Amino acid sequence: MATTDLKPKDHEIDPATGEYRVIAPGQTFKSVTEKIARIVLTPHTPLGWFALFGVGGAVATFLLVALTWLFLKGTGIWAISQPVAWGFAIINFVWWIGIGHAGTLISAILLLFKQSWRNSINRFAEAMTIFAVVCAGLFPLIHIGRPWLGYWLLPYPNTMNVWPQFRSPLLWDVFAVSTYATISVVFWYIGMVPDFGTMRDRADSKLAQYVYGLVSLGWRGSARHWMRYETASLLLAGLATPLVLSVHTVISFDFAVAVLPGWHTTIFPPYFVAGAIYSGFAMVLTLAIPLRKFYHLEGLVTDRHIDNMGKVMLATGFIVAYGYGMEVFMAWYSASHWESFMMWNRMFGPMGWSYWVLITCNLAIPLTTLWSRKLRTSIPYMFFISIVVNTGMWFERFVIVVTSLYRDFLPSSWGTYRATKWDYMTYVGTLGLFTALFLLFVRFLPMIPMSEIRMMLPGAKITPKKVAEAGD
Amino acid sequence: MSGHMNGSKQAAGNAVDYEKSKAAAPETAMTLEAVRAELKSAKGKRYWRSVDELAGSPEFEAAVEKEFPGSAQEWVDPVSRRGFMKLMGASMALAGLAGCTKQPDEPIYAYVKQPEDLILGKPMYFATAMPSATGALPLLVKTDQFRPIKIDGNPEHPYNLGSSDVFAQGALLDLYDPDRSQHATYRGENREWAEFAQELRKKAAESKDGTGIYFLSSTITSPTLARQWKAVQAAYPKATLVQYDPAIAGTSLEKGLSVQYALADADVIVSLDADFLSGAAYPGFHKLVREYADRRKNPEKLNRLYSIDSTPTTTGLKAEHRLGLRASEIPAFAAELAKAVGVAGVESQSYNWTEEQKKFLAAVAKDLKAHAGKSVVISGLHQDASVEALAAAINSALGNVGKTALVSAEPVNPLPGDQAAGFKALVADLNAGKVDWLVILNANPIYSAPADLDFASAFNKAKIVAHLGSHYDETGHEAHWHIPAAHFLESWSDARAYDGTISIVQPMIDPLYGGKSAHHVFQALLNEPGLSPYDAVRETWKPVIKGDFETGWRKALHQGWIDETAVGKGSASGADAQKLTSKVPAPSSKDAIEIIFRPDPSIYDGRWSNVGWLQELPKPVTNLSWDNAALVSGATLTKLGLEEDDIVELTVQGRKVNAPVIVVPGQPDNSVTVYLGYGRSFAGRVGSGAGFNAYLIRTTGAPFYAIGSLKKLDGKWGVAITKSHYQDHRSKLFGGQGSGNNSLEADEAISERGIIRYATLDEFKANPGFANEGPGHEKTDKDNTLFPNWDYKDNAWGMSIDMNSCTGCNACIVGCYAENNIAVVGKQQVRIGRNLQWLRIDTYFEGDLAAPRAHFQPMACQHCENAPCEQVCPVGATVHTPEGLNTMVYNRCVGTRYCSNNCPYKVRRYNFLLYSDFETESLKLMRNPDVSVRSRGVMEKCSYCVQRISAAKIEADKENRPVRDGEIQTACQQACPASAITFGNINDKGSRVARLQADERSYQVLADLNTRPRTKYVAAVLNPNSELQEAPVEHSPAKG
Amino acid sequence: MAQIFDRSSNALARMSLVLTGLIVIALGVTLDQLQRSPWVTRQGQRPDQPVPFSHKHHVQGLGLQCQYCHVTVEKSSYAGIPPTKTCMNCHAQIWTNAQLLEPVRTSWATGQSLTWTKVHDLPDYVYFSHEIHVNKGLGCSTCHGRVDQMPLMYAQNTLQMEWCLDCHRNPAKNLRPTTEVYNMAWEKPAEDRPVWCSVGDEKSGVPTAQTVNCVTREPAEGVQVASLAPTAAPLSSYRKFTSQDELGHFLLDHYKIRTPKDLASCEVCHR
Amino acid sequence: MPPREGTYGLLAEFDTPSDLVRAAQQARHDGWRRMDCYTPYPVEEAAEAIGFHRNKVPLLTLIGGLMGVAAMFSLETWVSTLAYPLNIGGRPTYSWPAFIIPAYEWTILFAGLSAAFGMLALNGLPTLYHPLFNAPNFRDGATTDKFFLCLEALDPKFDLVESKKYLEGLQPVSVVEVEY
Repeated sequence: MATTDLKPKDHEIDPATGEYRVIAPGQTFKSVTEKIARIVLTPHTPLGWFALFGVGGAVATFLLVALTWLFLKGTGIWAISQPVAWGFAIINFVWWIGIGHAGTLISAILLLFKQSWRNSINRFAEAMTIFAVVCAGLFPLIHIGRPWLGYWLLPYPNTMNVWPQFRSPLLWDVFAVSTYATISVVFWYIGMVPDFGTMRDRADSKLAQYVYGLVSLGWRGSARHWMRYETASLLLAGLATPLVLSVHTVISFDFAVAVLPGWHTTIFPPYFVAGAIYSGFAMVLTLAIPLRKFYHLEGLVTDRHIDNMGKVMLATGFIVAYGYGMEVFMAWYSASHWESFMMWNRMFGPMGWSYWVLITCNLAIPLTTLWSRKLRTSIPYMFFISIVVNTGMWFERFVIVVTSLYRDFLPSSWGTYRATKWDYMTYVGTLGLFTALFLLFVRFLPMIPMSEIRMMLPGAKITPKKVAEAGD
Repeated sequence: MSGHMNGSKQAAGNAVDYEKSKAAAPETAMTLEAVRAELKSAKGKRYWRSVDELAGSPEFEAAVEKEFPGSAQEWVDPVSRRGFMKLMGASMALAGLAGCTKQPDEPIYAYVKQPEDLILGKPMYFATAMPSATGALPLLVKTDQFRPIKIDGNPEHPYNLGSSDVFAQGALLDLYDPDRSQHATYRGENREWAEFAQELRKKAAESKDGTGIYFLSSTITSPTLARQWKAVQAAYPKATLVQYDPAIAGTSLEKGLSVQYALADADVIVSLDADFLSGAAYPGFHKLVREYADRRKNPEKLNRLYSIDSTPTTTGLKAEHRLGLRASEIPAFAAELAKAVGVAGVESQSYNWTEEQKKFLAAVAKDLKAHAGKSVVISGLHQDASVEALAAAINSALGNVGKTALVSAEPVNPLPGDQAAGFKALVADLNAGKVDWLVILNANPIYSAPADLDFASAFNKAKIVAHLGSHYDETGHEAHWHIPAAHFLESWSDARAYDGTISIVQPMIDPLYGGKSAHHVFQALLNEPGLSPYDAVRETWKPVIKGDFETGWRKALHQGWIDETAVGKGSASGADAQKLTSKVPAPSSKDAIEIIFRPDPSIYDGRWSNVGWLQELPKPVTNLSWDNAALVSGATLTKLGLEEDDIVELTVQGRKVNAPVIVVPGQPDNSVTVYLGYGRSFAGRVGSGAGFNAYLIRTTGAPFYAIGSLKKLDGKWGVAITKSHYQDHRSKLFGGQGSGNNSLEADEAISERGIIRYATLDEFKANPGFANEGPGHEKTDKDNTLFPNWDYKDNAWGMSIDMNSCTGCNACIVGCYAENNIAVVGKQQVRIGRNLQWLRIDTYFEGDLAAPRAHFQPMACQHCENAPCEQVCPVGATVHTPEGLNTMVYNRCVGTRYCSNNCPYKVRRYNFLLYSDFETESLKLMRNPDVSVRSRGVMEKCSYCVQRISAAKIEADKENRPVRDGEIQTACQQACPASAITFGNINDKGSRVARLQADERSYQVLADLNTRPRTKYVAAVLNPNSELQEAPVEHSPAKG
Repeated sequence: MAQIFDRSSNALARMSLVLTGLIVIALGVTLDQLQRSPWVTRQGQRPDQPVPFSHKHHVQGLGLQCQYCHVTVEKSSYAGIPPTKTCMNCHAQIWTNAQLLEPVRTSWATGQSLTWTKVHDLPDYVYFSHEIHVNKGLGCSTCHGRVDQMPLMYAQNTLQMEWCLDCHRNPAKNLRPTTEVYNMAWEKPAEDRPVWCSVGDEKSGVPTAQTVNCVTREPAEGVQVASLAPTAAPLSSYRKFTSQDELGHFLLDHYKIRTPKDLASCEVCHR
Repeated sequence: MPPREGTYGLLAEFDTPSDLVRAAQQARHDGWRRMDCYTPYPVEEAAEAIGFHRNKVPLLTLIGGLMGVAAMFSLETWVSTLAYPLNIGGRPTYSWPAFIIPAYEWTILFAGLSAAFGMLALNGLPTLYHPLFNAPNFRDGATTDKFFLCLEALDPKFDLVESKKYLEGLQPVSVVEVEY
């Protein structure tokens, strides 16, 4: 690890390798396989799972109700108006997509950087990505006034001879998000294929054998297969990395390409990407902390993981802080009245409170405390921080979307924004949907990649001596 | 104008749905009472939708059927053709069944006999006039298959030259109002007109001399009706006619118009509480605005307007110098002014004028004297009679009479009289039991009678009350007989315009609901009871029209007026001096709170209550829509411990009414203005329940202002104001401007943002290019571009708006409503900023909000050449045409609203819900067949009236010529009485718009964004009196 | 542990993958075809009408001119549906007892409209104008087909946007002399079917139809040429056209038809 | 392809990856070519040991990516300049900077799909039925904790008895014969 703020303690060094240990000692191929596969293959679903799933499902019905009403009445059930024509839908969209980014980052970028500690958390981080993209992808579709015509955003030959308009950032979104969703699902699925093989071979029930056998595509662990598999994984990781950077860049273009003060700024792409990772890691923590407790996975998802994620958040948090600082600086330095008024209004206008919520949650609390290793390894504190940052990042989008729109160029058209119950129901509903989907994943799919964990075990070490001897 | 009309010209066919509607036998019954109760509970604040959900139900239809058998759909034109089909199908189409979906089968109903002069698809235009007590407005009505679809001023009429006003524009929706009463009733049961006529005749015959027969009418404006009344009087000498119009009684109008102003030659105009620039509530509005605005267009010819007024109106806020006085101070001030300009015999009151007021008085008097013969003093309609007399005396003393103030010999209203006295006498007779029959003609006294007369109980003492009215309104509900009144577009009549010209009011359509007019009522008492109003009108004018009558009659119908009927120039009349004997009332105590009553600028005295366009229209100055309110100054609000939107109890002489309170910049302290016309209980689904009824505290003694009090009550009213006026509390560090009592919006708009640019005459002379100087205000440099510019070779449409001329009267907005099928959204939607008006008038209050100057800026789509909206639409639903229009393709729009976000002018309007009414049949008849009706989820905006452009281009292409300058007028341009809006081809260097855009005062709003708008504004140049200018006004945009 | 899957499952699995791909492609092709199919466009379908009116009989058989019934085609956006009176002009005298014409007589007697079903039905957001097309040399049959050969009316073309655009982007391929607009049998010029055209004095304000003269017989001295122009053009000014391309471009120029860029602009049809 | 009959190969089981790699290297050294290793996680050395060094997945990915960028960029250009050129906010019809973004996304989409599906195709997956699954110990360990070397019958050196002996010489846990 490159972080040097504190040296690892002795017991954290793996005696076998002399490296920083990311998995608790005493695990074998068999034991990790057993532990992970059992969660899925056990016929006994824990009661707690049912309880949580019930809650998630119930909350998700808010979404169903809200969407039904939305389709019946139109987007006017939300608080959007003139001039604030985008509201919760776009805020939630950006927020969810941002959350998804951490999953891709963990699985792709950390893979490229050979950060093996990622192995314990990458599978459910990827799952998180996909479910976050599902929730996110819902919003662009439902926020349009005539969702039944949403397919007009796709380039397909039609009797009207008309095509989408490729200069629009919304169209870029279509391609970015659909690519992102596709690649994420493919990456996730390909990553699970060998584990499906394990599940097939460890399942007792005929049905499970059959189903896992089908989705494992007949994986048998051939060395040739593994080589191609590894190449493909690396390539996918190599592709997913620019993809994940591009997706939030493209989403930031929704704003940056517009002429609106508060939107029209070049700092947005890096600041959005960093913010996305920031919130994404917070969400991974929000999920990982209860999960490892519930399924007793402390041996696989160790304090070390939590600590590392804290460090990543600290780093991305500072990039985000730089972004905020730059906005303020440019408002002054540009000498543009539009910019300086926007900044004044954002801070001290009628909706200035939202800016200060954002500063508190994203900067004031996390960036002062995450320096402390003690706090970084304090599980309750990290859980708290994860919630704070998620809140802060939601408000960041709120500030960008709403406080830029409600007072723009012509003072005659200034307005305000006050969310309706349908706004809240839709938002909370997606949280429920996300929870429910995630619980289904935890129940039916191996949430930790077994093949990758095996690679990290001491037994996976090839003794060079023997090989050399044999090579004679 | 083409064609002529005769009495019956309804399209072929007959009532088709009679049998069908009869056949519907509902399971569950519902009475109209239940419906009304339900509507009442909705308090009218939920607009069409709730009602329509109800109205669409079979129960409702059954209820209508039960109460009005067979008549509910009588007017449904059975020969609905393509134009309607388009609208009906549009709901389906815009609901998204475009692309690859099947269309349903559509029927075509062929004529049986097609009217000869009808070309389907081509509109026809007919001249008529809208009668009004303030002078009829000559109209040219566009009809499609003999359905009126757009009302505009008659462009050839010398009075208005084609301009109109909010009422005239709104009259179209009034005609098609689905809530109009649809059948004659007697004690709630359906009857026929003939039965009523017979009853009335019988009663008259029984009375022999007309004893006990009373008529209560709104102001009679028709010479024919007056003639008919005189005939009735001759036959029944004891029959009594009382005229009463709540907004007319007590004004000079009830005695007929006496003074006409000619502002073309007036260098100095002084308004004594006269609001002659904001709407047709002031007689001669169209002409006065035109003449005023003509002088504003050329800085060489600027006039100077002083306004002394009791409530801020567009007149006051347009004035170079405005003095806000409480209403009761104005007569005394007028007397001081008269004295100062040298009117003999004026007694001055001992009143403690402030230094500022004295200075103002001295400056105005000096200016008036310096411009003797080239100045004019205009008196307010809703002031003490002494003000009119003093104004006349001043004009006389200055030698203005015959030049700028013309005194006409004959009254415009044919039956002048003291309305309030007549009404009082009627109430006395009612109470004395003398009234057997009371026939109410187009009036609604139950709602609008002065509160002190207790008309409602007197009313019940009449044996039989009949009500002729367009709606089953408050009076209709109480009357025994109710007769649906014909709209002025449905019946023959006549009227005089402000300039005295006689216009024939010719119907455009057969009465939709079999309505009758007052002509029918009077005629029913005469020898030929069946004589139609058409014949009656012809009879009136037979002696007047010179030469061959038929030729002259045709010409009168065709051109819209009868030649040589305008009033003469008039002369200085000695009678004016005598009026001075009327005592000038003393101002009320400075601490007393005055309550001022004014007719509403949008719905007048309540007669336009049910016109959604007018209800939703943000009122000039206040930008209040859907309500009236107690308008107070900021200081008074603070003094009374109130906040805006608080509910207050207004009390006048023990009578109370609850009202919301809002601040109006420039309102005199201790003065509360309330608009009449609201608080209707039976106006219809639109008007019922909106606002509060100010008539409840208005008395005969004090019809225009009274002493009263305000008390705070609990709760908020929830007013819908379309624009805010936040106070600018920023420190200088953050670019703050003023004293802390300024409007943030105006400070922003006028300073760095350069949205409003203006100069004084002196500044303009020193620096004629002021409008395009200063950082961010420079003209767009077209060559400074990253990518090549598009060429607009052929036509390039553009618009120019003269900021010096626009008075903010709103006529353009209502014209746009009518032309472009814009939906009404309802109060709650307006509250959250979802009004659909394509055009709005931005109002900025500059300077101290206690005494601001206002700027009115019509703002619609600017048709930017580098349109930010187009670039961000993912489906290409908004694109540029080769002629530079920013086109909105509704049927392609999926509703991302990104274009609206990216529009710096925020002129795009979005159908957040299903606002357009696709169900109500009568509204379908009204709509412009050349414009799509937008459904839910679709963005819309100003199109520069592209349907008119297309029509003109087709005509020009057929004739193989370019489109001529002036051939295309946008709806707003057409309506504008100030001619502030000019539209045309900017590539044609000779066109009016190109010349205006080339003017050095022309500027583009937000030019620094390089959006390159096609709409340009001509910066205002003001002509202040240097004596009243404290310090050089620091507003020049060049300052930066 | 035994095999879970049968030997055949490998082939099955691969087959189903391929099949899925094929189905997706087939679905796309089907939808693409479906949106243009007569099922959607009603092209070629003959709806039930109150009277089985035969254009063939009236146009080909009796020689009625289009404008006899569709009177406003040159003057308005609507071509016009004939009122019952137009039918009765003749049918008050002939076929007075025909059973088929009963609805017409009923309409005439009762004043109730005949209710036809629209055959050429554009969506309501499309603003089409007959007058400009007819005035600029677009023949009836170009869009409506050989109406004179249709016993029952049907739509010859899809009337879909791509079909409109096809011509708006290249009007030359369909233009014909305005004198031939109502000629149902008009065919594109060819070597054996030449057209001669001349152009008179082209002035702004003079309708193009009056300055361009086209004839289908070789103009010869002394033969009066049917012409809208006030004065006949000299013979030398006639140009001979033997292909639609040449004629179309000639007419495009002289009828002053707007450019494809103008004609394909959205606001031309939608507002 | 008709189902084959007879012996697929001989399967030797090892406990550690090191044992497997050593055995595989030996076999390769001894001239065996038709053979494969089976491990529960990727063991690079095993592949190298059996002489598998390069694969074609990167090439497929490159081709896919190029197809993606070409397809989208040319679609965008065609749509905006030829198919229906429109004046969008005064921008040029060929607004290539804007076109980069969808083209970029499609590069990744096509490349990613090519990598994933190319890998599966090259691996011959799905292969739901495979002779190795007939071996009694294979599914028990190959995806969990055991390491296998399989000498296939197609190798010219293959002889059921001799080869079995040879394998046993490599010190496996067990050697079993695998039927088709």
